[in-house]
Amino acid sequence: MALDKTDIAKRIAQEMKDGYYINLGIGVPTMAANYIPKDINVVIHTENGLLGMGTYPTKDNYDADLVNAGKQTVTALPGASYFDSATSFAMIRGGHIDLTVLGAFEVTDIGDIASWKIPGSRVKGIGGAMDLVAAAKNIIVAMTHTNRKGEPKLVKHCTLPLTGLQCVKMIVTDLAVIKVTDKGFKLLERAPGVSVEEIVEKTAAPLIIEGEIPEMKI
Amino acid sequence: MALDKTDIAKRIAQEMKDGYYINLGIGVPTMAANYIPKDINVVIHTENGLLGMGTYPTKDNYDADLVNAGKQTVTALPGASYFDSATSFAMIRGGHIDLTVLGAFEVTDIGDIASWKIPGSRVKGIGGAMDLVAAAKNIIVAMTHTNRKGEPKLVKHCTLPLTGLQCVKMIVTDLAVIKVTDKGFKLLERAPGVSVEEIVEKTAAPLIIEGEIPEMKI
Amino acid sequence: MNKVVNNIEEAIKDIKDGMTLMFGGFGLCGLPEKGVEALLKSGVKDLTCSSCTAGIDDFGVGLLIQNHQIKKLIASYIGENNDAERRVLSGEFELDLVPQGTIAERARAGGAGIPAFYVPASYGTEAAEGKEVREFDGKMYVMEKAFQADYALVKAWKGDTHGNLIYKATANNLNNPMAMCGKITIAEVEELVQAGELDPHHIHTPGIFVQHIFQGTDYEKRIEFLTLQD
Amino acid sequence: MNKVVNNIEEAIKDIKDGMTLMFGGFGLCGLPEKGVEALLKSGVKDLTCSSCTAGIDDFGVGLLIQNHQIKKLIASYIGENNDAERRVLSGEFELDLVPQGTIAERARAGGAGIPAFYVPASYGTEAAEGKEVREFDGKMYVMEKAFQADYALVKAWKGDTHGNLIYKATANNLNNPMAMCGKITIAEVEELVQAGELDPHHIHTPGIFVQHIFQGTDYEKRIEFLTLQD
Repeated sequence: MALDKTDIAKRIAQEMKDGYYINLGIGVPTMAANYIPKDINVVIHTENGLLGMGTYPTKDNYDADLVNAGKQTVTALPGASYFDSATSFAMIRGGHIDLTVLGAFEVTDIGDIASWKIPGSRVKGIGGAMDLVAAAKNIIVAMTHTNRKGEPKLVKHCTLPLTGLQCVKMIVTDLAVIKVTDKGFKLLERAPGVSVEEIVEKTAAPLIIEGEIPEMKI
Repeated sequence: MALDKTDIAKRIAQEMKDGYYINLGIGVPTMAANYIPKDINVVIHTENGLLGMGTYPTKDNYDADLVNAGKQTVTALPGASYFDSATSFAMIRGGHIDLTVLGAFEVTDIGDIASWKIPGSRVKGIGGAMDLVAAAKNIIVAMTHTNRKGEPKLVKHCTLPLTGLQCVKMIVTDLAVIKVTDKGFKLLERAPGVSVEEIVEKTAAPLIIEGEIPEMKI
Repeated sequence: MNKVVNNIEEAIKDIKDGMTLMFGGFGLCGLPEKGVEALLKSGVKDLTCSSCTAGIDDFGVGLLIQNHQIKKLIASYIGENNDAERRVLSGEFELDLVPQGTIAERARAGGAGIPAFYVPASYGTEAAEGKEVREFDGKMYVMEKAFQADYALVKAWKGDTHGNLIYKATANNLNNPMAMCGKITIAEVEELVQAGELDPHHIHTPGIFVQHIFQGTDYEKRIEFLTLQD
Repeated sequence: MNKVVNNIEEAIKDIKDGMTLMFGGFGLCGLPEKGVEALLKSGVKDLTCSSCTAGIDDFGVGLLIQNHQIKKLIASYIGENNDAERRVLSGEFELDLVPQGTIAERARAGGAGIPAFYVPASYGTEAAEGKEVREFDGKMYVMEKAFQADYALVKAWKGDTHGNLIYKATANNLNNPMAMCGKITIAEVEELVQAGELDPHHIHTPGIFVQHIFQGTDYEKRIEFLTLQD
């Protein structure tokens, strides 16, 4: 059965390691903060100017001056620091973020990503995505395996405007965990009950499949 | 009579205007801080990371962590701020300093300055001088009119390694106040009792002399 | 060294049609509310502006678009403002989309006397079209130029009569970089104190970057997404 | 997220011959004293170092020169160190003199993922020899490249277990920019506290730039020129 958003977030959280500085994009990536393994310490970076992002506030302690990159009210944890956007993006471009998780429309088997614009559709903008994909050491994409029309989002070439080139290292979808290797997409795990055949069928680029493909443990 | 160092410092202080941010080089320029006109407010910038430098401390309140660009102990005035060197030189390069005063070995009549190196002599270094002369709006040089050998320091071409090009706006020496104009050096004032002829003789570049040259008022 | 003006109207009186204005704030967080309000009333037009976002339909920098005062906006994201989106699609104003970190760095560079610099962000994308690219150590970069701004409008939590500013939490964002790059920077603060009342170690924007400062009142500080724990 | 090491020896144990090291401090102000001491004892050599100055003859980064551990020093000024001056004239080590602001910006750029940038400083001087120059808006600039450092050694007033740092007065200077550019940054602090004890508004160097931190003892904090009021 395909994973729901919560399960994708849970699977992503498994990629977090002790001591990591992590930037989580809007949506499912942000949800992963709820499932950080209990035995590790990580620091969540939000690019508008905070290291050490905590949970959402309660109705008694929210503050209009304390928001995340999605403009949601948040809190700060002990050990947090605030800084301006120039310093915040210095952290990103300078390679100080260990893990970045973001959504995407399309990802290619060399790690190109399209995530910010659908021509003829809405004009939203770039935000911090181009900075993040250009410089983070480890970029994981969280997305559905196919779009609303059922078309594959893991492709050979992006048809949509690019966000960055050769940067995505791993993709976690509702159907599979796929690594971007020197030789292309490599299937690592499949969603519980989802067949390798279904994943192959819904992926528009060759998939390296070696041995038995285990089910994800959520 | 030629001015002494104190008088040069006093004359320089007359160039300070209300609201100015001022950077004073080591030596005579720093002494000018003692003669800031009483009716104006200025802020002294020291490029190692302080806006709002005050007097030297007393023996009871000095602090090894609070020094000026000459590594002398100083104090901070109300309204001061501390910052790192990247921000400090952003202020300089970004043109936020209204007045810079520094010493020099040679100045040309188009405003080139040599102030940091005498080949074959000692190796000291550059410090912040090249940053300051490259970007400050208003650069005044404080120096003796001639060097120890009696040779002119206001020249047509620098013989010593340059600190910056076409940047000096005014020179205050022990003998004269000279402006660097589009047409070259212009004599504005002479030291009390010093003749125009002496100044001309000790200046190795043409001097524009218009009308009566007043004595400096110290 | 008293930079205090009585109100925003006094601070903006020399802003003229066609000028370039920079705004601090990230969406509505840290927005110079009084500045936007006063510019709306002033009717000044043909502005080139830069702001991280266009705010939302009925609050923020986008109101100046709605009021036909902006001819070009340099921003990183306008996704929360449907009105601005319609107007850009209809060609009512020009939108120059730039990565968020690039906006911040271009603002800082403008204030720091650095005319241009290289960043990896946007290389190979349409956001880099028309920009120089160059390789350093085997990686490709895009050359970005510093902002030059006639005015910057920023908002801080506390400020003093010397123009020193302290921001609260994540309300610093683009305020400090934009303050650096304004030829004239107008700071509005929630609390204005005398020089000497702020600890010099705690200053986020040194006063040298600020020309006018005043204490604003009745800040709305609207929240884009009030998100609470379950 | 506990970055605390027991002592400087533990922090520097992986520093090897030939590495590039950056030092915070301006002369002796804000000098990472414990770091210099431990490097002297370690005997690591053929280092390329950057520091604002070389300290004085018998204190500061210059001691590593005296001890033949530095093959190249990138600095802006060595005027207070006669020993270093003699050694550079005799060719014992290579001195690369750079404007002070350029050192700071190259360090920041190294930490900020900006491989190169342009500054007006040093244009037309011998300090710009061999460097690219370029015109922007009618003015000439020099292209400067970012520092890349294996290690940065910095010293702060207060720090916490997450590596957040606060400097006292003018002891920040190059410490923050150098901290940004170290692949591994070692911070020594006068007072080390638990994460949460420092106000997040007051942090000068966010912990993300610091890998190892420890509390030093017996700081000498020597003053180059103790200058008192008459």
